[in-house]
Parts: sequence; structure tokens; C-alpha cells
Amino acid sequence: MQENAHVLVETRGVSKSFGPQTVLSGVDFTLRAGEVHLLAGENGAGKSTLIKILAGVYQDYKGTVLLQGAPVRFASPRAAADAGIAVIHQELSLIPAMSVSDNIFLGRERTRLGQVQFGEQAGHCRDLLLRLGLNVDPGVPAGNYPISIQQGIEIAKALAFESRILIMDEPTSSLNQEEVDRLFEVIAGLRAAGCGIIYISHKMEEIYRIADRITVLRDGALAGTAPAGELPQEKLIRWMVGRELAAQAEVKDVRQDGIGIEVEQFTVQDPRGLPRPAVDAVSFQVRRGEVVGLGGLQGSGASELLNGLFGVYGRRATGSVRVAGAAYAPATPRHAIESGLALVTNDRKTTGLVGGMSIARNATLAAFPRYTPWGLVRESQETAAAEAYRTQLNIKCADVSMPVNSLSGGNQQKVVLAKWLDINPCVLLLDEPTRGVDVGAKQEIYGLIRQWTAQGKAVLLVTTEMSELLSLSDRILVMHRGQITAEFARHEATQEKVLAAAMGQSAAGCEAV
Amino acid sequence: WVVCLGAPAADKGTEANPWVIGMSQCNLGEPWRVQMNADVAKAAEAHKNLKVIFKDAQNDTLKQRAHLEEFASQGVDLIIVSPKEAAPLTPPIKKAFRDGIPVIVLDRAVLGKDYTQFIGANNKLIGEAAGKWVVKKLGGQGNIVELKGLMTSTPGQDRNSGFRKGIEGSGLEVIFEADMQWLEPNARKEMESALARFDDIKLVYAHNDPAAHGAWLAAKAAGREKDILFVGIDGLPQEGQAYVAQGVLDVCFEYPTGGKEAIASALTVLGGGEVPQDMVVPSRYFTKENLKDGGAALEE
Amino acid sequence: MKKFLAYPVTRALLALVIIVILGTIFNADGAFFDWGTHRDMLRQVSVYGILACGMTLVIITGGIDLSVGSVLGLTSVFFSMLSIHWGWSPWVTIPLSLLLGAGCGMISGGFIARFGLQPFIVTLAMMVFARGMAKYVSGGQKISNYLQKPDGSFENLELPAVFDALDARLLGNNVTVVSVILGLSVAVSYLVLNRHRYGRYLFAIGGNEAAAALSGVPVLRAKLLAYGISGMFAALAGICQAAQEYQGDPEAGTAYELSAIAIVVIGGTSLMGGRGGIMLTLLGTLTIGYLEKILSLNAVGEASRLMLTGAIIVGAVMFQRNRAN
Amino acid sequence: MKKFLAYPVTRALLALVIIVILGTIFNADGAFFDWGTHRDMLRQVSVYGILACGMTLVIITGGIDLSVGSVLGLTSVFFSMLSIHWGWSPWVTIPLSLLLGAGCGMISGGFIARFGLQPFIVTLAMMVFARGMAKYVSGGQKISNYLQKPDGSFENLELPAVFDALDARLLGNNVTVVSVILGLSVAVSYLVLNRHRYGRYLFAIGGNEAAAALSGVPVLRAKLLAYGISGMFAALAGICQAAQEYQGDPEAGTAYELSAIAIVVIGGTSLMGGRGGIMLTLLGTLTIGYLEKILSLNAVGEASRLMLTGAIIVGAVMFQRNRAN
Ligand SMILES: Nc1ncnc2c1ncn2[C@@H]1O[C@H](COP(=O)(O)OP(=O)(O)OP(=O)(O)O)[C@@H](O)[C@H]1O
Ligand SMILES: Nc1ncnc2c1ncn2[C@@H]1O[C@H](COP(=O)(O)OP(=O)(O)OP(=O)(O)O)[C@@H](O)[C@H]1O
Ligand SMILES: [Mg+2]
Ligand SMILES: [Mg+2]
Repeated sequence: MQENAHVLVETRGVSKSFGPQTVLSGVDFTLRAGEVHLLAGENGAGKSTLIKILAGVYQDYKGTVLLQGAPVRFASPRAAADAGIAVIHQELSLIPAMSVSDNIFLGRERTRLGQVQFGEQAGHCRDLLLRLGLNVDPGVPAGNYPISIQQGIEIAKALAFESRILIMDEPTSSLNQEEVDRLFEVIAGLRAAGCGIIYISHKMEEIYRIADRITVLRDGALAGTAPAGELPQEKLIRWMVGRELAAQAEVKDVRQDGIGIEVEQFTVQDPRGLPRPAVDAVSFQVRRGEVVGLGGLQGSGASELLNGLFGVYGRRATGSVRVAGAAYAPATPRHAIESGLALVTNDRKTTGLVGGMSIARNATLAAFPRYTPWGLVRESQETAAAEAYRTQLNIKCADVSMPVNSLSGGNQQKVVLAKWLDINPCVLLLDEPTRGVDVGAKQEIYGLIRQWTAQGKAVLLVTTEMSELLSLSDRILVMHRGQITAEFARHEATQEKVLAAAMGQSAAGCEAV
Repeated sequence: WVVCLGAPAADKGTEANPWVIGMSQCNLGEPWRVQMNADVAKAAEAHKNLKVIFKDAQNDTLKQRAHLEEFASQGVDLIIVSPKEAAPLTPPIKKAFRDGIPVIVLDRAVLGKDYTQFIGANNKLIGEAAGKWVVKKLGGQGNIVELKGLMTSTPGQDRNSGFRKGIEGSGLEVIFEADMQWLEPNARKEMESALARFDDIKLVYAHNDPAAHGAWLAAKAAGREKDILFVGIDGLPQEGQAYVAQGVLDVCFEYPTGGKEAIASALTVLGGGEVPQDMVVPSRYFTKENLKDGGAALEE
Repeated sequence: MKKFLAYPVTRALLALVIIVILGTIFNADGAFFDWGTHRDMLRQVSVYGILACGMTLVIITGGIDLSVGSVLGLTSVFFSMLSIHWGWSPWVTIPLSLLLGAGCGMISGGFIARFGLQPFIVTLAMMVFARGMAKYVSGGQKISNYLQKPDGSFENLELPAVFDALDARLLGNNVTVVSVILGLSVAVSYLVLNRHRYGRYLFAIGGNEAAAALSGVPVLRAKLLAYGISGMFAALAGICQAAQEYQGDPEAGTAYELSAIAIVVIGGTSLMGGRGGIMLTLLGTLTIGYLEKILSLNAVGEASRLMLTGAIIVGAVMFQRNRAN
Repeated sequence: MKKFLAYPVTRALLALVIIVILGTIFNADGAFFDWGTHRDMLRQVSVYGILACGMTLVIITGGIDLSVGSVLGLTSVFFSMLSIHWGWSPWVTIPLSLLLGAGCGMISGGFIARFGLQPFIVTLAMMVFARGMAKYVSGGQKISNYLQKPDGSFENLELPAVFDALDARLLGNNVTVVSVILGLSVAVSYLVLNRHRYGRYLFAIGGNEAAAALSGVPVLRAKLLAYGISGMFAALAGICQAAQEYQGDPEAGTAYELSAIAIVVIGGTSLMGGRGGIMLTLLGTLTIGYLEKILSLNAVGEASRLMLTGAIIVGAVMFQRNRAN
């Protein structure tokens, strides 16, 4: 009874299915006041689905949800919000064209006689953003800010109404270290104030930094709940994947002599037309068999560098580039593909996959001319190739003719990789290749990267996950405001050094020019 | 802003300073109206002291109303208007007329008497004449298909009611009727349905010539064009008359545009003369026999 | 200058200014300099402008309403019938007509919001259906004060005063009543769109419907409202059209939806949804109004008029194109 | 049964079967059981079906083509003029007309693909422009074999054999040539869409344009192709229309684009792009064809016809709705 007083929200035997597919089965889950309750599980385990039930997004589930001990069934997201549940959903839910303050108050405007009180909202909004350390103008469209700031705005939106229950579904997937630290401070403050926080993440370091209790879902069922201190990482992973994960193989240096890609004085004008170039005369090279990691804060220009090399900006990207020794001038993605480049973008949903198209068709799209001699489609060859990748990359699916958006995040990412393997590239440009991917899939992707380097491919890797950067890269380049500010060999790189360089301090510790 | 236009100025109506006539046509989507403009243009061409400005209201009453407003502010000497609607165009025509601009109304009458002259033909009479011709031709017996024009329009209604009056009391029976909205493809489609349903069709009465042509094409495809008589209305030289010459139509009834007459009246009015307020342009009908004589007048 | 052109509203304004300058050049013997010309332009474009107000709301949600022309025709018939034939008071007939229009809009909106059907096809169906209704209600006849009695003779009823009142001019003959109604429509739309909570919802839905729903926006209700208002404005336009024609025409408003959409887009509201505004639509209304007026004043032939209009629509949209990409 | 209904093509087939069953019930004194009725239905719907083939390609890319009706009108005039007035051989006039249509389509496609303008508004502008061109080329008159000479007298030219050939019937009077042309159009579209590389590109663009571009799909070229093919089919429809009317009518094809779009959507191709197929469009064509035929056979009045059509469009789309959501 005493224990119950502290329970903010509880689910009892909650089950949910989409058509024939059961996504949650009989999940019991409790959130107590003053705790950060971490929800973990593989891609597709049902984490987002569970919190969407708590958030009033789904109403057709079995079982009961108890709020402060009383059974409830929210009729809409609005009803959940009114009951004191604030949610940061996995997909960004900002409206890009609307102002920051309109976004924050969306659905719960301050009104008098139905008239929105814009001034009042803007004022309140400014205070809130300052509390989060965000220097943002409430009147500017949210879409004008980089993804990281948008993520911050999203957090502000959740905090705006002083809810007792806060749910965050992978809120840090596009935040850098500094921003993550600030978020964790805010969370600590909320916890101290007696709020309950449900936190979903795939990042191990985060999990153990913040969690009080951990609940693991596997295939929609409860795998277990335990205090964070009593759940060592190996056990957590075993709960998540249902088996022991093979220890990471020792990284071997497989660098070869040939140059994969060589970039000199490469400049990309800002895609939004700002005067300062997004990439400012950078020069570097990646040898065959080498992984070069690009570190930097959001907006450092690393993504633009990759996109620029791939021809996304056409002639706005200038400089001298050689791919496998041959001169290459970025023009269009098609040209880049023909020149032996492949780009895994940082957002598989909007730029990586054609969601409604089948797995096989997505996998063969980049190398499609090969399957269409004289323009005629050879469907059998396509299917055969897709089946080969399915085995090689261990893509979990019933059939390669299924639409790709029916797969879990990690498997979708593998289809993206299959698409680029299919062109047999010389240089792989990888932009956050493990974003939103669970531990198991992550390991597999790391394994793939090692396979490619062993085959002599050059890899240019952009990632915000420090451990990933440090463990995968043979060399690390750090970018700041469009320029390369530091370079580290594998053995000399540390988290502190990389961060310092990313924030604009030169390796020697003084302010960079 | 109202420009005083009362009496024609002394130096007006010369080759150097011609009279300006504003002509507002309700739409140019129908060949018959294109023909009316052509008739007006052709008649005006012969007079070097006339200049005609043509405007097209695109089947929009309110646009046509704007034309009248514009003509007044541009200071034309006379207005010819072929109105889309009687009721809504009565006030602006009345206004222009009261402001001293002579107005000749073509084809469709307006309400009241505030205009200089109305020139038009009578659709009811033409429909009736067609009915009587049909009764005579078929000897008062037989099945008829009627392909109606847009039944929300007055000509469609009048050509229908006139015809029904013309065949009243005879043994003729309209066994199939459909609204083809003045369009030939629709007429062909409806005729195909009629042919599929009825083995005995003696005659097709179509509210315009293109529809009669479409019906003929349907009958021809069915191999039945020889057994059926085709009657059309409008009688444009390049349409109805041509179809009669080609043996497609058995008869077509002219619906005169009055364009030529309008220019003659305009000259009289601008010269200070008098014209009768209402003028019915006599209609003709064309058959293969009378075509080279320029048709024959309708029998009363 | 470049900065200045970054705002859609300044671009829309510039487009209008260019058209007006063209008007002063091709002034048709000075007719363009008469105030009367401008007053008449405003009168003539009012019906389209009113339709465009509702269309703006719908387009901002990312939808489209092809039924407005037919709903205009239906209400013009309905309003004329109640007013002329049945002799009901305008205090009853106007609200009833507006309700009818709103009802048509909300039926479309219901199918779109509740069942997730495409706005294009649902409102296309409503366009066909409402036109059929207009013909059914009117018996295919124009509803005027000239009434055919069962025996075939005609009776000349008195035209209700509301027709004259709506077709009148105010302020010493200088402004037409329908233009004032357009002004009020713009004002109401402005309030809904920029001051009221539901205006935010419409923008949010057009910007990202899924995100809006997750934020607690009542998507279904907001969409119903947008299509309902669009239908209501179509009904208002129908009343104005009937008043100006002194009759209800079941064919009235055919293809007006295309003009209304062109006005909205030329103003600078995006067909993708989420961006735009009613002031842009007002500017678009004036631009189209002046364009038509100038073509008409100069008696430009049908063929050239169509070709010019087509070219100018593309030109205006190119000009309004988002420079960011 | 449920599984069976999961495929759009079986739903489209079922809709067609329902309509045909209705035809056997309302069979108009047995007229529905004549083969001739079905043959005529096929003739009549062919022009719409040909337009719908091109429209399907465009809609699969996520676009729309409102200009097809006007392009039909323009080419019907152009083809008639070259064939009748100038007496050119069909071996020249047909390819030239198809080129003209493809050109119109590619101009729209160019603005859409190159400048990222909205297909709705670009093709609306082309719809207005091409109609203007049709009137300009023809001088606003129908182009028939009855030619007015400069002195005002008329000359009766011989009608070129191609007109008769295209309006003829084959196989012992049982199939019209235009229906065969529809069949060929479907076949060609099927090959492009399902067997050719570019067909896949069209689906990819409609599904996710950004992802397609980053996978090396030549987006600009593929879109140009889609709109070009749509224009070419519109031209083919224009030739068929001219042949069936024995003349070129500058007003031909008005509002046909709406029928074509309705056919595509009723078939089950999504207006969102990325999903659909040409077989669905063929089924949609037959459904609309039978619907019109049944209404016409039973001489249903205009008002009821419109109301029924509107209701049936919504019904069909509800039926085709993706059950997943
Ligand atoms: N709207 C939907 N319709 C059908 N299936 C769905 C829907 N939403 C989710 N699913 C399926 O439900 C399962 C659970 O999805 P959920 O998003 O809850 O996973 P998750 O644990 O949040 O994964 P991730 O770590 O990738 O975010 C997945 O297999 C997913 O494909
Ligand atoms: N095509 C584009 N059009 C407009 N703005 C863009 C485009 N691509 C990127 N941007 C903007 O550029 C800025 C930086 O982009 P992004 O958030 O991807 O950072 P980044 O350079 O990839 O840094 P990091 O490598 O650390 O992730 C953001 O404001 C983003 O919105
Ligand atoms: Mg999730
Ligand atoms: Mg990035």
C-alpha cells in the first residue's frame, strides 16, 4: 500500500495487435514518482507502442492502464496530456513551418475567447527555452533550426505544462554530448521534484548513466524488470536479444596502400543560402581498407561534406576530388554511384528507403540499370539478388516481396546497406549508420563495416556516438564550423580530446582560428 | 465618371474618326455564336466608318455585366449585346440605355423595354415548324428520338416545347429522349443507347446540328442510317447546311444570328434614324432540294 | 531587395503592382483611370474571392475543395427558391443557405477526415453530386421571379428586396455590397486563421498531420471545420451570385473552383499545405481581378486571352516559388 | 474472402462485377444483353480510357495532369487541319500530332521536375494555355471537310481515309478500332510501367522522391517522360476523338481530365503516388463505361445521373480504401 502511493502510472496485462500481428502481450509495467524508468529492447520489441498507449494515441488495446491507481483509457493524446502525461515521441513531431512558440503550445494554446494569446505564449516559451539552455527565438519557424535544436524544442514542449509523468522515446538520437549532458541535468531536476520519467534508449552508456530501474521488452512481452544497479550489461543484453551476444572481435588494421578517396580544398556552400560555407576548404584522404571517422557537433558540416561529395548539392560543392585515383567532380547522385561512391544517409525514412516498395526493389534500386538490360526488368535476377543479401546481412523478413516499411528499424537499415553493397562501391560514405538501431543489429553493422574494409573499400563514417567513433575509426578527423580542426590516430584519440576539438579548441588547447 | 454620349458628335462616323460599336458575346464556345460575331464583323467591314470591339463573356453573366460597364466607361457609340441571361442583364442594359447609349440586343430578349432594338429568332416557332415538318414527312406515324440541348437553357426548353406542340395530336411518339448538353460525343453515345433499345426508329430530332450529326454517326455504325431521318437546328453554313449537302441531315432549320441585321440597324440609329423596337428575323429551313436556292422560308 | 522578396506577401504585392502598372499602360483609352473600372473589377472578382477564402483554409490543411463551384450553384438555386417562390424572409433564407453549404462541405470533410480518403476525389464526387442536386431542386430551370404556373402561363412575382440590397452600391455609388461581403469574408477568415486556436490547428495539420495528431490536435474536428467553412463561403458566394443575377441558376459556378484555386496559389499559399495566409489570397484575388479586367477592357480575343492567362499563372507561380530549394 | 479483398485488383474487379450485375438487372428491355451494347460502351469509353493510361503514369509519380482534356482538343484540331485542309498523309500527321501532345506534356513536366512547381497548378496553366492554342489554331471554328473559302463560299473537301479507318469496326463489326487503340495503349503502358526500368523509377519517385534521387534515379528525366507520355496519350485520344467526330473541335475534351482522374482513382491507383497499376485503370475504365452505359440505356435524367455518379465515385473509393489504416 505504501509502495502504491508512489506509483504514478501502471499497466496491467496490456496487449496490442495491428491486424494479425501481436505487438504487445500482457505487459505489466509501473512508473514510480521520482524515478527514471528505462525501457529497453530490440528494434520492434514494442517500446514505442507501449508508450503510445500511455499517451492516448492508441485506444484499442487489451488490459488496463491505471493512473495514480485509478483505471483510465485516454480517448486522445489531448486527454493524456490533460491528465499530466507529456511525451516526446520517437519521430519528431514539430511542424517545421510553424513558429517555435506555436509548436510548443500546439494543441494546448493559451486562449481567451478562443483567441490565441501570442504574446503570453512567446514570453512563457522564452523562459522555458532558457531553462534548457537553448538560445532560440520563439517567433522563428521551428524548421529553420538544426535537428539538434529541434530536439531541444521538442523537450521544451514536453516540459511546458509541468506534467508529473514524462515519457521520452529516444530523445538523444540526434543530440551531441554537450546537449545530452544538459538534458540529463534537467531530468535529474525533474526526478528530484518527484516526477516520473520513462526513458527509451538503445545507447548503453546512457542507460547506465541515467536509469534507476530498467524494464526490458522482448518481442512484445516483458523480459524482466530490475533496479539498474542489479542488472549488469551482459544480463541486460541477454534479456533484450534472448541469447548471449558474441564478444566484439578485436579490430585489425587492414589498411592498404591505395587511396580510396582524396579530397582537396573541398567547399560546400550553405544549402540554405547563408553566407558562411557549410564545408570550408577541407582536405583529407581515406586509404583503401581504412575507416576514417568524422566527429563534430551538430551543424559542424560533416553531413554536408558527405552529401556534397555524393553530388546532392550539384555545383555548389567545389574542390578537387579523386576516387580510386581517377578525377571526380560531384554532380549528381547518379554520377556519384557510377563513380563508385555510396551514401548511407542519416535518415532512412525520408532519404534512405522508398517505404511502400518491396525489400527486393529497394535493395536493387541503386544498381537498377544492371537488372534491366535494354531497359527491360529481370525480376527473377532481382529476387535472387535480394535473397542473397537477406542471407548475407541476416535481414529478418518473411519474404523479400514485403514492403520495406513493414520491417523493424534495424532490418530496414540493413536493406539500405544492401542497396549500397549492390553497386559494389569503392568508397562508402556512412552518415549515422546505426541511428535508432538496437544493440544486436549494431554489432552486425559493425561487423559488416569490418568486412568491407577487409575487401579494400574506403569508409568515411559520420557519427555522434562517441564510443562508435572511437572504436570503429582507424583515424578520426574532427570538424568545427565547416573546417577540420584536428586529426587523431586510433591510439591517440580520447573522448575528451575529440570533444575539445569539436567545440573549436585546437589540439593544443587554445581557441582555433 | 459617366461619359456623356448623347448625340453623335458632328465629326463622328467618318473614316478618320469612326463610330465605335461595343459587341458583347455571351460565349465563343458555340459555333453558332462564333458565326454571329463573324456575321457582325463581315457586315461592319463593308462600312469604313464603323469599328467594332468584340468581347467574350465566357458564359458568365457577371462578366457580361462587366462588359456593359466597361463599354460605358470607354465611351462607345453603340452597344450590341447577345446576353446570356435575361434577368441579370436587364439592369445593366437598362442603365447603359438610360445613360444615352443605344443598345441593340441580339438573340435573347431582356425584360422590359429599355433597349433600342431587339433582334432575334423564335426558338419555339422553329421547334414547332420542325414538328410540323416531321408530322408531314412521316405521315403522322412513327417513333422519334429527341436529343435535347442543355435543358437548363432557354433554347433547349423552347426547342423542346415548340416541337412537342408541333407534333401534338399526331401519332408520333417520342420513345427516347436524353440531354446531350449540346455536345456531339454525348449525342452519339445517347443515340447508341437508343439504337440498342429500339429496333424501330423513324426519325431523330436533335436540338442542334452537331448532335444530329453525332446521332447519324451512331446510326451509320449500326448500319441503320438509311432507315432514319435526321433533323437538326441552327443551320450554320459550315455545319447544318454542309450536313444537308452531304446527305447526313434530311432537314435543318436555321436559327439566324441576326448579326447582319444588327449592323444595318446600328447604322440607321447612329445616323439618327428610327428602328422598330422588336424585330424577329425570319428563319429558313434547308433540305437537299432547296439548298442551292438558299433554303426556304418557314411555313406558317 | 533580395531580403524583401523573401516574403511571399511582398512577392504577391509586387505581382499585383506589376499587373496594375500593365493596366496603366494598356489603359483602353483611359478607361483604366476611372474609379468605376476598379469598383467594377472588385464587384466582378468578389464571388471568386469569397470562394478563395474558404479554399485557403482547406489548402492550408493540405487538402483541396473542388466542389465549391457546384455548391455555389446549389445554394444560388436554393436561396432563390426560398426567397422568390416561397417568399421567405432573408433572415431565414440566408442562414439556411449557409447551413446547406456548410453541410455539403462537412460531408466531404467527414469522408476525408474520418476515412482518410483523398480530398481531390471526395470533393470531385461532391462537385458532381451537388450539381445534380442543383438540377434536381430547380427542376433544371432557372429560379427567377418569372414563374411558370402549372397551366403554362407566366406569373411575374415581385423580386425580394434582398436581391436588390445585395446588388446595391454603397458610399455614394463607389463600392458594391458584394465587395464589402468579400472584405468581411477576408476578415473572418483572417480571425479564424491567425487569431483563433483552430487556425493554428489547420496550419499544423497541413505541416505534418501525424505530428499534429500526436500533439493533441483534434484533427478530425479541425478538418470538418475547414471543409465546412469552405462550403459556407461557397454558399455565401452562391447568394451573392444569385443576387447579382436576380435568379438562381443551376449551372452557376461551373469551373469556378479552378479560378478559386488559381487565386489561392498565385497569392502564394502552398498546395502542399502548412504555409500561406488569407492576406496572400486577397492579393491573389486582386491580381486575378485586374488581369481579367485588363484583358477584358482591351477586348483581347478568346484565344490570346487563354494563352496569356495560362502563361501568367505559370509565371506567377514561378515567381512565388520557394527560393530556398 | 478477406484475404481476397486485400488486393486492389480484386476489389476493382468486384466493383466492375457489381456494376455489370446492376446492368443485367436494369437491362433496358434486354438491350444490355446485346453484344452491340458492350461494343458501343467500349467505343464510347475508349477516349477516356486512353487519357487514363497516361494519367496513371503521372499519378503514380505522385503528380496529376489536368491538361489532358485541352491537349486532346488541341491535337484534334491540329490533326484535322493537317489531314483535311492540308491533305497530308496520316503517316505524317499522326506522328506529328503525337509529338505535339508529348511536347505539351513535357513542357508541364519540365516546370514540375526542373523547378519543383506543383503539378496541379502547372497543368492547370497548361490546360488553359492549350485550350487557347486550340482556338488560335482553329480560329475558333470546327475544322471539318467543309471549308469556307476567302470569298465566303464553301468547298466540300474529301474526308481523308484515316478518319473512316479510325472510326471503323473490326472482326465482323464486333470491335471498334478505337477500342483496339485503347487496348494497345493499355499494353504499352503496362510494358512501360511493369517491364521497363523507367516504370520502376516512376513508382520509386511516387513512393519517396528524395530517396529515389539519392539512389541515382534520374528524377527529372523520369518525370519528363511521365508527363510526355501523358501528353502523347492525350494526343492519341484527340486523334480518336477527331476521327469519331469527322472533324476537329477546339472545344473537344473539356472536363475530360476529371473523368480520366476518376477512372484512375476508382481503379485503385492512389493519388498519393507510388501505388497502383494500369490493369486497375483498365478495370476502372470498364466500370465507368458500364456505369454511363447503364444510365444512358435507362434514359436516367440528368439530375439523377449526376447525383448517382457522385455517390458511386465516393462508394468506389471507400471500397478501394486501404484497409491497413
Ligand atoms: N501502425 C502500425 N501498424 C502495423 N504495425 C506496427 C505499427 N506500429 C508499429 N508496428 C509494429 O509493431 C512492432 C513494435 O513497434 P515499436 O515501434 O513499438 O517498436 P520499438 O520497440 O519502439 O522499436 P524501435 O527501437 O525501433 O523504436 C514492430 O514490429 C512494428 O513493425
Ligand atoms: N538540403 C538542406 N536544405 C536546407 N538546410 C539543410 C539541408 N541539409 C542540411 N541543412 C541544414 O544544415 C544544418 C546542419 O545539418 P545537420 O543537422 O545535418 O548537421 P551536420 O552538418 O550533419 O553535423 P553533424 O555531422 O554533427 O551531424 C541544419 O540546420 C540543417 O537543417
Ligand atoms: Mg520505438
Ligand atoms: Mg548529421
